[in-house]
This record gives sequence, structure tokens and C-alpha cells, in this order.
Amino acid sequence: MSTVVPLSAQLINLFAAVILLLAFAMLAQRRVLPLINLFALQGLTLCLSTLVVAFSTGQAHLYGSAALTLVLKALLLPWILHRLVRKLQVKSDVEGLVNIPTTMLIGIVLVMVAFNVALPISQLASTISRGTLGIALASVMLAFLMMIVRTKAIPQVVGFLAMENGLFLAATSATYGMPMVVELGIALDVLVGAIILGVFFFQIREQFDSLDIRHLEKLKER
Amino acid sequence: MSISGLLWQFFAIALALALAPLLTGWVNQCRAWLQNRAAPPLLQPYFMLHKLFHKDVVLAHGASPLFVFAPYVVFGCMLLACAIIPTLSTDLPFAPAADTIALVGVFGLARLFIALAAMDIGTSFGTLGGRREMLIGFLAEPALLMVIFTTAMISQSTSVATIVETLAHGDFVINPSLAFAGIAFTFVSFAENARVPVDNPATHLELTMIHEAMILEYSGRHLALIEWAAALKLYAYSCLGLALFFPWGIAEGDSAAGLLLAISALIAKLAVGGALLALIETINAKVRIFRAPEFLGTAFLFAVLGLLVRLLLESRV
Amino acid sequence: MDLFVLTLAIPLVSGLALAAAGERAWAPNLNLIASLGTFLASALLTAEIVAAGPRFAFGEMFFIDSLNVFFVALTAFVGLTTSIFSGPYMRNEREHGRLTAARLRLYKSMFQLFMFTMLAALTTNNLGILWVAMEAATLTTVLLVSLYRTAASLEAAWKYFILCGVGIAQALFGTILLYFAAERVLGETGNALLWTHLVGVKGQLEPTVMALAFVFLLVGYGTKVGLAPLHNWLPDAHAEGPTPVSAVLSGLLLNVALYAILRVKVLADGAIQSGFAGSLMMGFGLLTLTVAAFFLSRQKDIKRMFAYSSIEHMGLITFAFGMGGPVANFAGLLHMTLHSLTKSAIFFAVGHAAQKCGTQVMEDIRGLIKINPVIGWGLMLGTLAILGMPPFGVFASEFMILTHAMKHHPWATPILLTALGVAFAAIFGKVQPMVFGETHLKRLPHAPAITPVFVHLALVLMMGLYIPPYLVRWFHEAARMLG
Amino acid sequence: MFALLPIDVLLIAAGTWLALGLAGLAAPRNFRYISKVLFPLGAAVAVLAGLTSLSFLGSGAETAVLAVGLPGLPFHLRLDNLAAVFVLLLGFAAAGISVFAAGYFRKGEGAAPGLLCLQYHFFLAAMLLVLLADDAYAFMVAWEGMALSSFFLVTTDHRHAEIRRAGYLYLLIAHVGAIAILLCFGLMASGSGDYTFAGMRAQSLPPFWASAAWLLALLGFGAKAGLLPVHVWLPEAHPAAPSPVSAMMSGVMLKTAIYGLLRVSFDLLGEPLWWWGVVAMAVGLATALFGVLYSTVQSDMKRLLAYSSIENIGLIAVALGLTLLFHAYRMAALAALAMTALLYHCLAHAGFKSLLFLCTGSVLHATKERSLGRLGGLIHRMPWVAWLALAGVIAGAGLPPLSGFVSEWLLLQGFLFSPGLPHPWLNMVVPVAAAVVALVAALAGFAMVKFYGIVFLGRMREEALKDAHDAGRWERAGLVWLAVLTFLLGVLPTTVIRLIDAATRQLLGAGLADKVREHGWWLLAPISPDRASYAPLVFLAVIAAAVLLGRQLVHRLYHGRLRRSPAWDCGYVFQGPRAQDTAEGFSQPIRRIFEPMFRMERHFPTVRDEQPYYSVKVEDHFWNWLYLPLARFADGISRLIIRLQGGRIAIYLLYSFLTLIVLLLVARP
Repeated sequence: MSTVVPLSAQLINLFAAVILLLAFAMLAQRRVLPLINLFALQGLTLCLSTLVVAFSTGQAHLYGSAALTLVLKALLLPWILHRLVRKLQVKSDVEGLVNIPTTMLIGIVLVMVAFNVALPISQLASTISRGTLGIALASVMLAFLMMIVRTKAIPQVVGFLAMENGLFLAATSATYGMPMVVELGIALDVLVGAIILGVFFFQIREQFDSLDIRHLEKLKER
Repeated sequence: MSISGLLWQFFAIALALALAPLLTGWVNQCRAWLQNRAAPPLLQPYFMLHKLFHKDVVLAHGASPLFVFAPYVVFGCMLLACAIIPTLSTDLPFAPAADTIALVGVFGLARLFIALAAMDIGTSFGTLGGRREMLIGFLAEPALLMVIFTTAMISQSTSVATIVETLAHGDFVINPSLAFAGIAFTFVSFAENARVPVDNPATHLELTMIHEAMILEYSGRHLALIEWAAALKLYAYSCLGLALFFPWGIAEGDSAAGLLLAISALIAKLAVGGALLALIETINAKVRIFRAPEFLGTAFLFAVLGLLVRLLLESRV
Repeated sequence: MDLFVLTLAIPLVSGLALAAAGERAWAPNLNLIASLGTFLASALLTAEIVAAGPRFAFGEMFFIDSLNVFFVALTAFVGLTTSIFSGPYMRNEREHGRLTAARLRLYKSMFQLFMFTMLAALTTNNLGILWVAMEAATLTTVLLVSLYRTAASLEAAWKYFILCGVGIAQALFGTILLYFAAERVLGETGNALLWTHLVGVKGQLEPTVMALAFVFLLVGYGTKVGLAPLHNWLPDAHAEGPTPVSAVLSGLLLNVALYAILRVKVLADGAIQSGFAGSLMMGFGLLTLTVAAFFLSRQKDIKRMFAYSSIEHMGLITFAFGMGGPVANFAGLLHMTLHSLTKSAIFFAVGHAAQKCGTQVMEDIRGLIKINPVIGWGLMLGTLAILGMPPFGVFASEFMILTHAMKHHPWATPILLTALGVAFAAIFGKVQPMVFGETHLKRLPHAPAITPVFVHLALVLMMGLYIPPYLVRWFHEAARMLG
Repeated sequence: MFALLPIDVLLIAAGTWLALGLAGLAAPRNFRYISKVLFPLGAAVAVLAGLTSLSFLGSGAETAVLAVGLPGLPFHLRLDNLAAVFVLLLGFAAAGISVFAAGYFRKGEGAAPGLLCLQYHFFLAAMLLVLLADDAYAFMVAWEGMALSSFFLVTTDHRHAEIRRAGYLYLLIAHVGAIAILLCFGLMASGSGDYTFAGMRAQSLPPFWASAAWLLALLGFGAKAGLLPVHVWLPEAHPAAPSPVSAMMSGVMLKTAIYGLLRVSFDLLGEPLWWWGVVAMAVGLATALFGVLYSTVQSDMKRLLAYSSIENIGLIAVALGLTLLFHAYRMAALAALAMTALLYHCLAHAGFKSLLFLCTGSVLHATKERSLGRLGGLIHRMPWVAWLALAGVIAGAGLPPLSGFVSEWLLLQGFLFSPGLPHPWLNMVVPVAAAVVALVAALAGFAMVKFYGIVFLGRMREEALKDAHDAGRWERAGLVWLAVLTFLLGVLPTTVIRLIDAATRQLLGAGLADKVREHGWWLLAPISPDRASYAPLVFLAVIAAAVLLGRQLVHRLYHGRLRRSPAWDCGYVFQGPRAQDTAEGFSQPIRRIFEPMFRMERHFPTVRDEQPYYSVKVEDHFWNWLYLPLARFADGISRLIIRLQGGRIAIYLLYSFLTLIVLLLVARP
């Protein structure tokens, strides 16, 4: 297809690239508060991307999705996380199991894998945002990688939430979003999950005086 | 089963009862001669038996009824053995009652009883004798059975009478397997009859005796029965050996002439056999008890060799 | 009133009510009554479905057919017996000072909500809602796992949350891919996630996409099923949570997760036409079975051991469904049923045993048969049942699975044999000295609520010797539906 | 009126046993009710079952279907002649054992009597159902039910760790064996998918799969029968169980495994291959030799008998091998001969081994002692038990004129004709195997002499034995029953062979009965009297006449005087009971001659020892050669595998991640 790519598609691709960039940035970020901010930024980008898709395709329910994303992922969750960090007085340094350059290298490999896996699917897709499916998968995987390499509870949770971002991107890019009732359910789950996580942080903090999940390695087989 | 057959059967038994001590006496006499000793009279075993029967039985305090019962059973077993081995004629009414395998069983039953009786009083020598007897037993039995198998395969039968008939009256065939079997049988008979080199019937040396250790506590008529049974066993083994390996002369029918011939042949063969036995005993030394497995192992080996030779060389005749 | 609505509404409403009401004297009774009500409603619903055939509810949002209605009945039944069991059990825990009133309130409320999510996941027609309900099930139980607030239970809950959360995220990706594939066929009608529509067009779904979707869904829901090597949360959560929670996790949650996989497998099979999904499941099943069997022998904690035993059985069931076909599916369904009945019975017995002995460490539990013969025999018979000893029903399904494997996949039988043998050696070797043997503990005065154990075991025993014909028909129909 | 078929009667019998068991639970602590009502009733049912199969033998098969089981596979039951022979065995042996048990279980010992009653009668019913089962599922349910109920019986006295261990080992091996049997059935039904035995009969497997199925059956049933190398549970479990249970397991349960092997080899698999016979014979010979050697060196009387059971099972397996060989080469008459030997030995062993185990039960009750080193001289205190045990000992040693000899005689006859096998190697090697059988038989005599001599004869090795009492009335009745069976089996071989011939005929299409019938009921001549014959009655009559006549004559001709005095013992003064051979001492020659066969731990006293002692512990090589390496291997694997669960959540996530990526990369439909 050598025809001119429409502007909306270019925009969507741009936003997707930003999301991927932010995913890498989160992977590289050592400190907690900027990490949360990056996460919020990713949520915002996601919202914008959804808006563009909604606008260009006229899918009304995508506006709702965009709003939901904005409220939940760009505002509410970051706010909760900020509060938690403050309340729990988390030290701002984030320690990783693997040093950051190595992590980045693995991340690049993952992106290649993700693109390859997504390629046959994108070719089938009829949506204008189909190219971004690979990026969505890549950001899911990068978030996954972040969860693996981080040893503190909050970055791990941020990774978990970032994964949801990737999933959301996938949903919009491949299919213009899931049916609304599902979207709402997912959002509810994420919210409740976040709240429960908050409760957990307090419990863990109370129990171990720290949010380092290396304390949580006692249960194992000997 | 005819009346005359039955009569000859009882005659054979009676002959066994009568001849068995004589054979023992003959062997003892020969041995004494060979060893440059003054020989006891030929009839010495009879005097012995007579004397023992006269004596009171002195029974140990701990003896159970089994102890009293055992000599009779042993005696009965040996009698049965003599009844089914064709000493004179192959036409014996009792012969179908037990074939060679059952014959081994009869000897085994006698062994079991005498070993149990030996353990009954609870003396150290009794149990020692019992276990050694059983040891010899389990070593000798397989060899004996292999010998029997070899002969049985030649005649396609385990019935003693049939074997003897086949061997004695079939076409004369040289059976090398029989030579092996014969050697093995000789070995086994030495062990089974408590003879040098496995046992020494003349010693009461604690550490070496086997058969004598078992019957230490017996006295009077019980001892007499056991001694008589031992003589019968020697007689039975001799007759069996003669019947299997030198069957010539044994009558097939119950004609008086044939039987007379058979009796004289038997006596002659026994005389030679007894002398040979004495000779072998004299030129051998008694071996340690733990050499007995080697001795009997050799017997077993010979027997198996006989069997294999039979299968290899003679089976497709 | 609609029986189906009742079935879903009772746990939801009572869960919320229990949360709102706090720990009152009638709270345990409400819990019990709600469970009973759910069970009765589901039983009647079952009767209705058996009589009248599949039906929809709330438009096409919910769909009850012969496959899920039997899971609904089973879920409601185990929920009921667990409530019966948990009454005295939780009272004892409170007396021992391990729990406070607030936590009991949390427990009851969450238990009912958990039941609701299970039932919703089972009955929904929408694969998206299925995902939502599965996630909600995790959320409701995660706080139950950490109910004791000990270091270990927090750790277990954290791992449970993170691992299952990540797993379920992958399942969501799979669902999106599935939706993507479906939309190409069904169009943007909003029906593209409805199973009843999907199953009609399963042959037209794009195989490549469906393969990827199935991989994501299998890994995602498989995490909840406890397939190795995704199972790591399972033993921790089972061992550290309160026993009623272990019972329902093992008896129900794993089943429901597997049910989700089964639904998807039907679609994947229809689209791919090459037994791809089946092979994948067989592979996972065998791996899980073997790994779990070897884990068993080194266990020290009794609940942990039975958690691994659950993993083992999930492996076996996955293998059975992987083989496919009416017989293997039948066996798999039967095994699922029997496993949930037996395993929850075992957890009930184990709960009481651990409570009496004041420990979950197996080496310190001895001579149960002297302390309390009923618990001792309950544990013994339950263990024998779960190990596949006839005449208990688990043997019936294992018989079918093994003979079917022998016929169609003989290469797998040595693995099955080894794993079952190792598992037997491990579990029985640990349970026997716990039940038998000498003990210095005295018999305790008050009797525990052991009825559920024997009700379950009696059912399992019956299924080994006699499966009622209507049940057979029902299983057959469900098995045929699975292809 | 409708007539009850034998199979119905047997089903009712099984049902009654189950009901009796449950009736025991009704009043689990009412001792009199259970021991004097339920157990005797159980014995009556057993007699009924035995008589039923006695009347059935020779008729055509009967089938029944019960409305339980799997959907599409209800319990199929079938009574044919093979099953009937074993039902006969079960019924008659169980009758004696149940009567004995009525007097055996005492108040205040071990588990509640009601529980015992339940397990015992379930055990009986399960065995009966094993014999009647006609489809794989019913068979497996009964089979495992049998294992389970006997497991609980074995661990009746579960306070002792070693008894628990024995039970564990037993159930474990039984279960592994059961899985093997299940797979065997799976193979046999793999073509048609029909799990009834009728379906399996109908199809024929290709040789490779038939062999696989047969080997699985050998493993599975061998594990229950105690064939090498899956015998290790047997010497642990039999001594651990209460004596009636040991008797039942050894006498009857092991035979159900033989039944299973026969069923699979000759009935379900169709035509056997010749090399199966070689395998069975090799395994059997090894088992028999192993069993008898270990039996001679035991110091525990029940262990000694347990190993002796292994020996006998080995002999039965040898007979099976011979039958398979002859059958494969279509030598019908000889196959029938070997099969008759096999079945006969099953019956004989059931009789005498139950008898001996029950005798040890009485001894155990009277003395609280199982170790041979602390027994002795019990013939004075327990004459009933001692004299009845003598019958068992003679039969167990395979000596005429009792039951054990008949089967050994038949077996050796079978061997004698093995050179006729049309196979150049076999016809040479197989006769030599007969020598091993002979060695085994002779060694069995050694073991039996040791058992009897040390337990019942000699002087009492402990003071406490003076208080021993003879068996009670019930126990005595049970013992007498079994002794009479042993005697009858010994002296009436033709009658018995004509009974069991129906089974031989069913399996092989040929039998011995016609030949046997030609020569009168007193003379056993399976081929012709010229070739081989055995007439135990004549045999017995001659010996009895000699004994009686001899005694009369000696007493008449001489005298019957008798004096008592202390034992002479070559004049040694010190003659304590400790001077007698110990169990270890008695078997010293065996240990010495067959040293490589044993794994021994010995302690020899030295001159400097303050308290010198000698001890010897004989262990099974198979532990070190097979079981410990296996256990270590499994343990090693599980050590490796548990590293999966290292506690780190990051690693767990990594597993999930890697699984996903690997699957994504390889997942191509």
C-alpha cells in the first residue's frame, strides 16, 4: 500500500510510539515518583490515542473509553499511588535485579519478538490503527519485564498497571475497543484491584517495615 | 496284582529286612580287613539289634511323643523304599505306589522325622546333627533327582520298574550319560548313607559327626529301629544303584527260577558293591563339613552333565 | 422469580449485606442460609435446565447450558458444605484468637461475593464478562488468603495477587485477540464476544489469530488453574489462607478457571482444526502432573501438600480434556466433579486436624485416629479417594483417562504411571502416620462439624459404583458439546 | 419358584459378607456378638461358597450383570471353571480361617473388633468379586478393594512404626501393580474399546502389544503375588498382620494374583508366545530360590513363613512357565499336566500355609513371642497346635504323603517331558531348571524343620513359655479343618484332579481327567502307570502298617519297658536350653554356602569384649540394588524440581513470561 497514510493514522502511530517510548522510560526510571508520573503520562497518551481513533472512526463508545482511561489511569490511579508513596514514606530509589542497560537490551529484544508475533495479526486487521498492535504487545511485555526486574512493591504494581495500559491499547488498535459492558467491568476490576493493593501496601508495611518484596521470599520449598 | 505277586512282594521286603544288616556287617568286615584291623563277625549287626531290643529304653526327660514316634516312621519309610525298589523282580505290586520321585520323597520324609527327633530333646548336639543332616539333604536331593532324570529320560518313565526293565532288557546301547549319572549317584549315596568322606559312621567326635549326633539320645528298641533303618537305607541305595546301573539279573516275571537267579545275582552284586564301598571309604579321608557342598556340588555337576550328554548325544537315536 | 436470577442474586445481596451489617450474632446464620438458598436455587435451576434445555438470561448476556449448569450446581453445593464447615471452624479460630470480629465479617462477605463471581463466571455468555468475573474472583479471595495477617499469609496473598493478576492480564490479551478474530466474522454487532454466537461461526475464525489467542488464554487462565510452571502462587495461597478458603480455591476456583479454558478450547478447535489446542493442553497437563507429583514428596505442611495434589489433579484433568473426544471429556468432567468434592472434603478434615493439633506441620500431627476417629477416618478415606483408590469415584475417572490414553496416546502412559505412582507414594506415606500411630494428645471434648466430609465422601463413593443415569446423560451432553 | 444359579449363590455370599461386615459396625465394641456370631456366620458363608463352586465345577460358564459400575460398563460377572477352582480355594480356606478368627481376636487388643470384622469380611467379599469379575472396571474395583481392606487389616496394630511402614510398602506396591494391571487391560481393550473380558477375548492383539500386555500383567499380578523383584512388601506385611489375616493373605490373596495371571495369559490374550513361558519360568525359579533361601535364615517365625510363601509362589510361576511353553508348542497333554500341577499347588499351598500361619497365631497368643530365639518346646504345652502344625510342615516341605508333594511331583513330571520341546535351547535348559526346583524343595524342607524344630521341639528357651496354653476350641476347629484339607489333598489326588480338570480343560482344551480316571481312584498316573505313578494311599498304608506292626512286634517279641532320665548329650554336664541352636545358628550353613545371595551385617565378638555378643542381620539385596536407588533417584528429581518454587516472585513471573514467549514463538497451528 503506497497510498498516503491518513493523518489520523499518523497521529495514532505517533501516540503508539510515545507509549512505547514511555514504557522504555519506565523501565529505565530508577525513582518512584517520576515512575508514577511516567505512568500517568502513558495513561494520558493512551487517552489521546483513543480519542483520535474515536474521532476518526466515529465509534461513539470509544469516547467513553477515552474518558474512562483519562479518569482512571491518568488521574485516579496516579493520585492513589502518590498518596501511598507519601503516606508510606517510600524511599525514592528503585532497585533492580538486573542493571538498567541490560534490562533495556532485553527490552529491545522483546520489542522485536512482539512485532514479529503481532505481524500476521496486523495484516489481517482492517482498522486504521492496526499497526499499533505490535506496539501494544511490546508495551505489555515491557511492563511484564518491569515487574520481573523490580524488587519493590510499588514499581511492581506500576508495572502491573502499565500492562493494563498496553492491553487497552491493543483493544483499541485491533478492534476499536471492547464492548462497553466489558470495558466497564475491566475498569471496575482495575480500580478495585488498585484499592486492594493499597490495602496490601499498608499491611505489608505494617508487617515488614518496608515495601521491599525481598521480604516476601520466605515461602518456598526446601 | 496276583497273589503270587503279593507273595513275592512280601518276600522282597523280608529279604530286605534280613539282608540289610548283613550288608552293613559285610561292609564293616571288609573295611576292617582293609584297615588291617581284626574284623567283627559278619553277623555283628544282628547281635547289636538283638541286644538293643532287649535293653530298656532310657528316655530323656524332655522327650515328646514325636521322639518316640519317629524311629517307627523312619523304619517304615525305609521299608517302603525297599518295597518299591526292584531288588529281585520288576513285577512288584507296591511299585506303582511310588515312582523314583516319590522315592526321593520317602527318603526326605524319613530325613525330616529323624531331624525333628534330633531337635526334640533340646541338646546342643541334637540340633547340630539335625541341621547338618538337612544340609546334606538339600545338597544331595537335587543331584539325586538329576540322576533319576537322566535314567528316566532314557526309559521315558520315572517308574523304577520300567526304568530297570528298559535298561536291562532293551537293546544294548552304550549310554555315556549313564556313566556320569552313575558317578553322581555313587557320590550321593555316600552322603546319604552317612559314609566317609561326608560322615563317619564310626565316630562320635562332636565336631564331625552328623548322623550319629542326631541319634545320640536314642536307646533300646528305638535305637535298634534306627540302626536297622540305616542298614535298610544302605541296602535300598545299593539296590537302587544296582538296579539302575547294573540291572542285569533282575527278573521280570514271577517265575521261581528267574527269582532264584535274581537272588543269587543280587547277593553277588551286593557283596562286590559292599567291598567297593569299604575300599572307597578306606582310601578317602573324611572331609570338613563345609567341604561337603563341594563334594555334592561335584555330584550335581556330574548328574547335570549326564543329563546334557543324554540330551545332546542320545536324544535323537 | 427467575431461578437463575435468584442463584446469582442471593450471594451478591447477602455478600453486600454481610459487609454492611458487620459481625452480628446472626451473621453466620445468614451466611449459611444464603449458601443454602443459592444451592436450592441452583438445584432447581439444574432440574429446569435438564428438563427444558439451555436458556438465556438478561438478553443474551447469560447462558445456561448442560455444561455450565452442572458446574453451577457443584459450585453451589461445595459452597454450601463449606459454609456448614466454616461455622464451627471459624468460631474456633476466633476462640483461639487468630481472628477478630472484623476479619470474620470480611471473610463472610467476601466468601459470598466470591460465590457470586464464580457463578457469574460460569453462567455468562460473554467471554469478556467471563474475564471480568475471573478477575473479580481473584480480588475477592486475595484478602481472604491474607486473612490471618501473618507475614506468611501476606506473602502468599501478594504472590497470589501479582501472579494471577499478570496471568489474567494475559488472558485479557487473549480475549482481545479472540474478539478481533470474531469481529471479522460477526461484525461490530456487540455479539462478537458472545459464546453462543461464536460457537456457531467457530469454523470461520482466523486460525492464526485463534492460535495466538488460545496461547494467551491458556497461559492466562492456566495460571489460575495451576498449570506448571505457572502454578507457583497456588501452594502458598492454599497453605496460608484459612482452610475454608483453601477448600473453595481448590474445589471451585481451579474448576472455574479450567472451565474458561474449555470454553475457549471449543472455539480454538473449531477454528484451527488440527488438535493444536488439544496437544498444548496435553503437554501442559503432563508437565503439571509430573512436576506436582515430584513436589509432593518433599512437603512438610499438610495443606501445602494437598495444594500440590490439586495441581496434580488439574494436570490430569487438563490432559484428559486435551485428549478430547466424548470419552476423555466425560472422564475429565467427572474427574473435575469428583476432585472438587474430594479435595474440599480433605481440606475440611485437614482443617479440623490442624486445629486440634495446633499445627499444620505434618510431623507434629500424629495419631488422629486416637484423638478423633471421625476426623482420622475422614482424612484417611479422603486421601485414599483422592489417590484414586476404588471404589471411590476418582478411580472411575482415572480409569477412563488411563485407558483412553492407552488407546490413543500410549506414549503418555509411562509418564502418567510414574507420576501417579510417585504421588501415591508421597501422599500416602505422609498421611498414614498422621492418621495412625501413637499420640500424646488427648481426645478433645467437642465434636467438629464433620458431616460435610462424609457427605462429600459418600457422594464420591457413590459415583465410583453407580453414576445416576440423569447425571450420565448430562455429562454426555456436556462432553459432546466440548467436542 | 425360580432356581438359584451358582453365580447367584456366590453373589449372595459376597453380599452376605459385606452385610456381616457392616453388621460388625452396628456394635463395634460388642465382643461376643462379633466373634461368636458374625465370624462363624462368615465361615458358614465361606463353606457355602466352596460347596457351590464344588457343585458347579464342570458345568458351562454363567454370567450376570449388576446394575452398578461405570455408565456403559456395568459390573459384568462370570463364573467359569477357572474362577470356580479359585472360589473353591477361597471358600474352604476362608472357612477354616474364619472359624479360627472367631477364637483368635481377643478383647482389648488393637482396633475395635467391629472394625476388624468389617475389614475382614470386605476382604473376603472383594476376593470373591475379583474371581467373579468379568470386566476390567469391576475387576479393578474388587482388586483394589481387596488391597485396601487387607491394608487396613495389616495395619491393625498401627501403633508400631514398623507395622505402619509395612502397610505403606504393601499398599504402595499393590497400587503400582494395580496401575500396571489397568494398563494391561487398557492394551487388551485398545482395539475395540470394549472393557468387558468378553470383548478382550474376542480380539487378538499383534504379538508386540500382546507381549507388552502380558509383561504388564506379570508385573501387576506379580506385585501382588510376590514375584521377584516386587516381592519386598510380602515379608514385611505378612508378619505385621494378625495371624488369620496373614493366613488369608498368604493362603488365598496371593492366589488371586495367580488367578489373574492365568486369566490374562490363557483366557484373555488368546495364544501365548513361547518366550513368555521362559520369562515366567526364569522369574519363578529366581523367586522360588530367593524365597526359600531367605526363609531358611529368618529369625521371626512369621517372616519365615512369609518367605516360604514367596518360594511357593515362585514354584507356581515355574509351573505357569512350563504350561505356557507346552501350550505355545501345542503339546496339549503336557500343558494340561503342568497346569494341573499349578492349580494343585495353589490349593495345596492355600491349605498348608494358612494352617501354618494360624499355628503361629496360636503360638503368638500363648507366648506373646514371634522371635524364634525365644521359643521352643511348645509341643509339651500346646500339643494340638504342634501336631496339627506337623501336617502343615510335612506338606510345606513337599514330602509325601501330604498335599505339597502331589503338586511338586506333577511339576517334576512335567519337567521330565520338557526335552520334547521343539526348540534346541529350551529342551536342554528347561530340564536343568528341574534341578533348581529340586533344590528349592529340599531347602524348603530345611526351612520347615527349622520352623518346627525351633518353635515346637527342644527345650523352652524362655521361662515364660511354661505358662503357654493350647489353642482354644474355635482355634482348634479351624486348625483341624485346614489340616484335614491338607491331608485330603495329599491322599486323594485323583479325586482332586478330576475336580480341577474342568478349569484346565477350559483354558487349554485338554485335561488329565480321562487319563487319571482310567487307573482307579487310588492311583495317580497322569500319562500311564508305566511311565509314572503315585498312590499316596498305598504309600501311607505301607508306612502306617510298618509303624503299627513294628511297634506291636517289638513290644510283643521283646518288651515295652521305658525309663526316664536326664538327656545324655555326650555326657556334657551343663545343658541349659541356651545350648540349643538359635534360629541364626541353625541356618548358619545356608548363610555360609549361599553367602553372595545375602546381604549380611554381622558382629563378631572379640576377646577383649566386656560383653561379647554375636549378631547377624540378613537383608534383602533388592533394597540396595533396586529400591534404594529408585528412591534416591526420585528424591534427586524432586530436589531438582522443587527449585522451581524458590520463593522469589520475580522468578515466578519469569516462568510465566518465558512460557508465554516460548509458546508464542512455537505456536503455529
